[in-house]
Amino acid sequence: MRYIPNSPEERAEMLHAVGLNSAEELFASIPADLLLREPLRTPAAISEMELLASSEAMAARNTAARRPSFLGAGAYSHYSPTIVDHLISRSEFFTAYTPYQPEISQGTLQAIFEFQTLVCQLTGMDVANASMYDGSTALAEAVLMAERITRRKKVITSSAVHPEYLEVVDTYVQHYGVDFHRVDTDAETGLISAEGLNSLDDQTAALVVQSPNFFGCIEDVRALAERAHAVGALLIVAVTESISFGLLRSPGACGADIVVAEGQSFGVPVSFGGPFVGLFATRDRFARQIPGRLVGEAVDKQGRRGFVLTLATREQHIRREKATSNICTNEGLIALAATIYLETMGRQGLQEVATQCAQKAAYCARRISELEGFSLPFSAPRFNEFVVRAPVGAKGLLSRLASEKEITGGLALSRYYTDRPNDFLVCVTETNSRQEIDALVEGLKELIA
Amino acid sequence: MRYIPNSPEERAEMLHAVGLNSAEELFASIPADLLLREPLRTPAAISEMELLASSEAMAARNTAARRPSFLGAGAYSHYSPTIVDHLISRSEFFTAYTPYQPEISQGTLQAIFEFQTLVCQLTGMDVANASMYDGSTALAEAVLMAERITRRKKVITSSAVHPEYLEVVDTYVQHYGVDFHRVDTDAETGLISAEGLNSLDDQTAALVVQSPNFFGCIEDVRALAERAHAVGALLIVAVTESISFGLLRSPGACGADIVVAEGQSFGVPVSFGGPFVGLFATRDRFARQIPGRLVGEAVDKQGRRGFVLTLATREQHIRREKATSNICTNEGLIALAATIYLETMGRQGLQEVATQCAQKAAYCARRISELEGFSLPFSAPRFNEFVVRAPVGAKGLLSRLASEKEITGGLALSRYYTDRPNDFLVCVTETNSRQEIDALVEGLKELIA
Amino acid sequence: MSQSTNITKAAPHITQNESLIFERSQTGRKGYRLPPLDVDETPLDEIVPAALRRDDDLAGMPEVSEVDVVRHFTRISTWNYSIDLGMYPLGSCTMKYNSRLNEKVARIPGFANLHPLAPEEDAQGALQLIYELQESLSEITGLAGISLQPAAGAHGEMTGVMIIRAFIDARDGAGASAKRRTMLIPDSAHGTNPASANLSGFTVKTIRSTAEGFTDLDHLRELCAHGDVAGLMLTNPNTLGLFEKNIKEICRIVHEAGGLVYMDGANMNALVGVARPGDMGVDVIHLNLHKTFSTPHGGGGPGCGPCCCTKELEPFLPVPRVVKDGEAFRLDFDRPQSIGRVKAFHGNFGMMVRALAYIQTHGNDGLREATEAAVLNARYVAHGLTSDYDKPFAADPMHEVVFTDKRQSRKGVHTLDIAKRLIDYGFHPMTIYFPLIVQGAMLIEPTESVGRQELDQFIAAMRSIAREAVEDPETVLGAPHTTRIGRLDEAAAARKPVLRWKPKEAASAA
Amino acid sequence: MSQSTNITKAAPHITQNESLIFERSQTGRKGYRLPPLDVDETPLDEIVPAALRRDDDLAGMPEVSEVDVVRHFTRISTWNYSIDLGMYPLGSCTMKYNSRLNEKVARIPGFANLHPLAPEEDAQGALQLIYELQESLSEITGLAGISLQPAAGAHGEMTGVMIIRAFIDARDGAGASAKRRTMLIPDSAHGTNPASANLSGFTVKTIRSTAEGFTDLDHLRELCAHGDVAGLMLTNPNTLGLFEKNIKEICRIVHEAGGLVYMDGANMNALVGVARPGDMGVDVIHLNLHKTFSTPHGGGGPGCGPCCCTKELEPFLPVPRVVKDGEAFRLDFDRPQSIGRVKAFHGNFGMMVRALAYIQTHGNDGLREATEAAVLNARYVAHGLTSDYDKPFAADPMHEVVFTDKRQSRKGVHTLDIAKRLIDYGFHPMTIYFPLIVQGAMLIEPTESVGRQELDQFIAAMRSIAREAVEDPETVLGAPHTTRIGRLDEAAAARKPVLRWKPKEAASAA
Ligand SMILES: Cc1ncc(COP(=O)(O)O)c(C=O)c1O
Ligand SMILES: Cc1ncc(COP(=O)(O)O)c(C=O)c1O
Repeated sequence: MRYIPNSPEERAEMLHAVGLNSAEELFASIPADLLLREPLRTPAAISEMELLASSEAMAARNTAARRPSFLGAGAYSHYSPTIVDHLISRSEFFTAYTPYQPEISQGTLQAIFEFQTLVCQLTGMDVANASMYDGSTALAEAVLMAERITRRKKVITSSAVHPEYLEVVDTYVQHYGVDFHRVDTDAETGLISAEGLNSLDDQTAALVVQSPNFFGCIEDVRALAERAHAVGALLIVAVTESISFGLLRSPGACGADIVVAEGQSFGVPVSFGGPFVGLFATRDRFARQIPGRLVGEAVDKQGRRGFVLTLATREQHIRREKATSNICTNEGLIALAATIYLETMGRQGLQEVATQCAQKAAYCARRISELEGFSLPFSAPRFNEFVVRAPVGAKGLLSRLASEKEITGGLALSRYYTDRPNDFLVCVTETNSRQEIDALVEGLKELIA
Repeated sequence: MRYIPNSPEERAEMLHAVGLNSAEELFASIPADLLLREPLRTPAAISEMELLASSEAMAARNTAARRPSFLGAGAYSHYSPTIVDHLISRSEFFTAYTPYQPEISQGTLQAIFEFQTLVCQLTGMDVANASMYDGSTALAEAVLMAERITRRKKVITSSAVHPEYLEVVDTYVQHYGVDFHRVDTDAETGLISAEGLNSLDDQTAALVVQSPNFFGCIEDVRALAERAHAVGALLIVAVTESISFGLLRSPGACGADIVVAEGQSFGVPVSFGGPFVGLFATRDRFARQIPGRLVGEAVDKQGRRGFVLTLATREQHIRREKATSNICTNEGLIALAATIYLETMGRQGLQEVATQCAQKAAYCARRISELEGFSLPFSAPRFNEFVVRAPVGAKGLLSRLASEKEITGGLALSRYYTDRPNDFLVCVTETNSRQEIDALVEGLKELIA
Repeated sequence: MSQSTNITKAAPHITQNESLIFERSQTGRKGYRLPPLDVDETPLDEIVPAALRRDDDLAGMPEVSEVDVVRHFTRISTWNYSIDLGMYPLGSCTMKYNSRLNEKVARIPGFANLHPLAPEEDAQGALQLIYELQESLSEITGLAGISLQPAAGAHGEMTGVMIIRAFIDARDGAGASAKRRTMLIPDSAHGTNPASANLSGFTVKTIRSTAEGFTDLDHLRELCAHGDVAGLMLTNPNTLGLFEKNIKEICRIVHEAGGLVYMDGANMNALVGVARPGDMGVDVIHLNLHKTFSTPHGGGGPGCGPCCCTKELEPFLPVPRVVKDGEAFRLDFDRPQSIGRVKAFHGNFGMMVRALAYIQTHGNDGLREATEAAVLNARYVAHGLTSDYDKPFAADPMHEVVFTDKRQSRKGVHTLDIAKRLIDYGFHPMTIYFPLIVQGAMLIEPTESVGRQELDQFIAAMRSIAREAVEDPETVLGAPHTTRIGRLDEAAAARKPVLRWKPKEAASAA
Repeated sequence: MSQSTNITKAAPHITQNESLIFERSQTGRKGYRLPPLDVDETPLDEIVPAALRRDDDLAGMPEVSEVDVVRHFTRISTWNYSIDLGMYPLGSCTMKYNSRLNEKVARIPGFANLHPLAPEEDAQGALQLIYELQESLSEITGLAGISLQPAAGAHGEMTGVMIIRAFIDARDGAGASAKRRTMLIPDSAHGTNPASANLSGFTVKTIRSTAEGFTDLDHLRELCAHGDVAGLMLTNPNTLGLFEKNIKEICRIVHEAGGLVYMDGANMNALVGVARPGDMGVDVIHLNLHKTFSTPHGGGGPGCGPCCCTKELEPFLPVPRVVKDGEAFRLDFDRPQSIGRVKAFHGNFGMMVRALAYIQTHGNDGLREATEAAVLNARYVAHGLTSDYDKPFAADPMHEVVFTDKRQSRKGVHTLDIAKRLIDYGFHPMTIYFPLIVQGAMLIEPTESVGRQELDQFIAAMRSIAREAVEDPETVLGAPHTTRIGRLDEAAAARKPVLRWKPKEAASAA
């Protein structure tokens, strides 16, 4: 095997050196009846050339990857500057372990410190961690953290949070005694319903909203924060489309207590759903309740600045079952990619890309809404996603659009909501050219005509 | 412009600092009538996204790049292990300059020293330089070097050397008073003709042969060396398909005095003809006549081993018009790629890839020779290229093969030899699967049927 | 970088002084360019009212050119140790070679640009890949049910432990697991095990290890006697690098007590192709694709922590499952007994691509060869160090070996010092102070990716440090001496944490 | 790496000790795997008789694993300085940022996998790219005829000078150039100029520079008086960084004498978008795409040295030319007056892809902006250093500036020492001892790719060295102190050159 340095001869010599005669003897401590007698029935070894050919062939069967696409709903196709992938491909970054030895890990540590700072700046919060697995698990951890902070058991969530995020929270809280309670979406605005908020009470640990929400509608986060705080609950805000931070008032500025987000939009490929990166930020006073790793500033004996993993007593390797979370491996390299993306785009770039997304989505929404038979059911302002109501079943319509027009037109909401057979969610980003948008509009028109 | 660090504001401040008011004033030393008054009529700036899209579109028009191909003739499609491109993409290598400051260039220098060693090992010679532009210019430099060494003006060359190499030599020697004389190829064997060799005399500086020659035939280099040496001439051997070093007796072992080769086969993409890398090796006694850069071992005050550019007095920056060559920039990074390729393949790998090429070519040649109407005009042993004689014009046949069967079947020799309308040169490498070879054979058969 | 005295006037190399990007930022610098907006512009107020828009102009976000970014990250990258620079003998972490080929495969546009919500018929390649990886992992572990959804080892643990709960409820009736709440975990276990058990609502009870380094069977029997045991979480080979030779007996005891056995598969690099958890009686395990299957650790992640379980437990795996349906592959959401979803979408797909590439390039013989080489390398290091370091357990180690600082500490030189001193010799330290039950533990896992020459260099370095500890302890105590910065004051950093950069004024105001 | 005294016992970092691959090699190690041979095997003797086959089994070629190769090159790479690590102020070399985007574009399979002998109709994209680059370079230089065939600057020079010969023969009759054999070259010129002239059969005569750093017009007139002048090879801005303000007069003089003017375009980074050689009266130039147009220098190459000439000289350019024919692009071989071919195939196409990407991402305004920034940076450095270093020429420099060691050498500190000491401050030294006419020359070209902070650091470092030269010359004379190895004994290396590795026995036998 070409990845194993020692040749068979060298290995024989080494066996000899440790007093063994054969490789089998290395496994003498394993009871004989547990030793495999047959080779594994996994595939035989293939060469680089063959692997590339077979992988290309497999990838070619992912026809959706080749088509213009208007899919969003938690995974967004944004342009990633070439230097992002180039820099994360430096082996000093991607073949390093978690920075437990700060003297020889300052590259990783400083990058995480910058990541934490950027997350704070974007979310408007005081402190951010070194990353969570993704947005959905970050949300689950936020709910658990709210329970720890408030010692209350009821959590109210907008039902317009990403349905898969809600499922993940359901899983995480199932043995935690948390009552995770969904409230309705206003059928007209697409925002969390006013009545739903009435269930906020002094047993409520947290109110959870997503903004822009799953339907693309921008919640009035400031008002929701006030409502939550009025009963002593925390406001948790989830963001799936982090490019929106470039345009929308930050949750922190609106009064959120915990902000979680999916950072995939920051230069990370959609890659069939992962690896992505969860952002997690909160207020200073909750810093010691935060899950996951934190990097902090430190000095050496000569007063030189460096960075270290800190507040480790929150974590499982020290606190074990009393840790704030079980997370260990996080999404370091993806957080690095997001950091490089954000620093490359910079202050102006993030604003420009956010504005382009909003503009293009507005154009697309207007064009579709002008089509005979199509409507936009929700009235609230939106960022770059919006729900379209088709005159026919959305699933069939989109599948014809794919096969006949070679366009992935969006997500049929029936995947998650059986009561929305004709609705689909359209996402537009800076990578969708006007030509693509016009083709989508024309395609819908022709298929319905 | 995003590659220019200083912002317009910073530049204004710097202008001020040096006592200027505007960028125009920077060019005050240029006579006013020479200053451009209009912007250049080159294209306006485009973004990364646009550049990638337009480049992909342009590349897509290179339809030949997508088809199975049997083109060789000086540029060979071999498999390059992934690590080759990954390692040369380390910016420490590709964004470094020529290693004039050895203390901070040891990476490049040590790699070149390894390259020189590998070239010596492959060619069977004593000393090799740090690279030439490509095989063709290396041959031209070899001819000039032979003239310098022997002070004779006549150079005899096999006409079965790559025609473009011969053209390049013609260009280089045109003002050097060298009589560059082509001798025939034996119509039956495909090797340099015995009569041609009779023109060797005591005015002859060198005999030039390529082996395997342009028609794929392996010359009897040892016998040719004897013939050349008998009249006091040097034998210059050119190799265009360097993978052949893995199987064939080295020119050095056969008595060659100067060996030049095209190193592109060693993991370098064909890239429409460049950048490639010229290998140049000779005997110890000619070391000070070698063109181009040389790296040698050295020690510092504490006796630590390092490497430096050496014997620089041969070179233009010291010797100016008396230099052994005008070459300055060479093909450093491509030499590095070849070095990584050779070290990855190693002793066994190079042998195996060479053997596979020879085996596959033998199979292909046999299959084609069995086709009605097709023949192989030359009888000499071959490595991985061979001439096929078709029953019809080769150019038309190959162009039909391309358009109807999506195969690039080889090179119509009419491109270089008007007297060979029906001949084409086929090259087979380890990257051509049996399936591709069979498709080629079937395609030829069907087109002729 | 330490400098000899005659050059203290030299400003250290600029590459050693790279500041935070925020300190490099200059108003007006730009590192990006977008295509011009190509649609008719709508007044921004009509899209998003001003009250919902940012009003801080993203102040504080950096403004730098592309060159600044490239130099910034290239420079700071040189402050990292990495596998490509040398041996990385972190015990329990399996820092093996990360193939460049696998990186290339994961970046094939048909994989990288595939949206997770693409219709199944348009994502057949990805579903097939997941399915094939499931099949291979099933064969490797001897366990029938595989879910690739968990994002890391701890996530896989949580998944597995929740499956145990769900199974107990299904077996013994709803709510049964609320009574069977004890999860047994050896004192040598990794911290994620108790944390994951806790997250799933279990109460952790700790099992002692014997003086020989194995699970204490008597203690296990004792703890199993109360009828409240839901399961056992065991690492095998355990974190001392020893194969739990009584594994079958252990499983029998737990099963008889009505519990299930969870195996932490972080140490599978000792077993692949040699022995299978499924054959040992284990019910559910997780794998770390970012250890055993060489997906790069990335300075902390991402990972992928497949949960693998017996046929019996399969109905409880997270939804959706990827199944084969004739010639096609599809997502199966219809799993009523499932514990639910543990992550949005399908898990860390990019890691799956790499792991399958690992399995395919190794082949079945290569997988075993890697295991043999990994165990041999550990054995070789164990052999090389016993003369100088205390080896607390006599048994032959598998893929990793634990030593202690017992001998050196007599001179005041402790594990931390030895580790830091190893840096001066050019090596990344081993895992230190883990497992917690071994005082001054040094857990060494060379992996198969190290050649004999480098193992010999490592052994020589360790022996040299042992000599230094006697002859010149100060040098060891002050190590590392050859790095850009020395040991950092971690206590002070935790006391008054500075977790983000702030502009000068803001920072001093705070 | 220098180490403070208390740690001399530490073996230097293994990454600092990486040996030659041949010394790492171990029989039986393998770094490759090929697919199995899939055709019926022919007995090898039938393919190639044993007498023509190697009989040395490639002895001595390395045998290593993939991991060995990766670690080997990763480690030795860290011994290099590079643009991505910082400012690289080599005068005459234009070490500007090498865009990653351009690297990516050059690797698009449709470019990288295109065979140079592919039929024209199947290579339209590549031909179009060449054509578009020709057009852009023609606009930038103001010269009508462009050949991209030359592989580097010197190759372009040879091409251009041969064109001059061919033109003279065409103008004055065959053999005329054999009489007009004088090529005038300033004493400040780069060594490739005389070497290229010699290669083309010319006799070089050297023109003096004036004390102000310009071509001496009187001397030029004098040398032009003999009727044997074929041409002049002039660099502009010249190698002192000064624009030859009399360029039009110079061209007039040479033209009147029957000669042609060749301009070495290595310094075009001072002119792009600002002034054009074609407008100055120049007949033929070369460009260095690996300088002005940012294709990476690669540690020595590859380059691309387009030859650009007036309409009048166009018929003499190398064959084949890439021309546009209606909507299609084709190769034109039918150029009877051509000097011939200077390289197989079409030149360094991969570099052309990058250069066109450079032109397109900059746009016409960006090209000028880069020139302005490059000249401004040089001016800023010139301004910052005049107080401490001797600036031999009063005129304002363009994109590079020359200083000397005149003041420092009084204390025995010379240019070489200053350069080596700069390394300790983290910078790559400037070009030294070139141009040859300036004693102790230090030629500094920051390029546009450096920000003000780093320029300030550079100026501070240079000033600090100037102080050290007075206060502590020993420190400067012994520099560098912070590198893996110190100054090497180059004289000894040249006296008894060791140009390749040999096995121990062979080496000692030799
Ligand atoms: C024994 C053991 N178990 C579990 C884990 C947790 O795995 P992960 O970091 O992937 O969550 C680790 C990894 O550090 C480990 O070593
Ligand atoms: C002024 C000048 N002319 C010519 C050259 C030669 O160019 P190349 O190295 O590309 O052959 C150089 C490059 O070093 C140069 O600086």
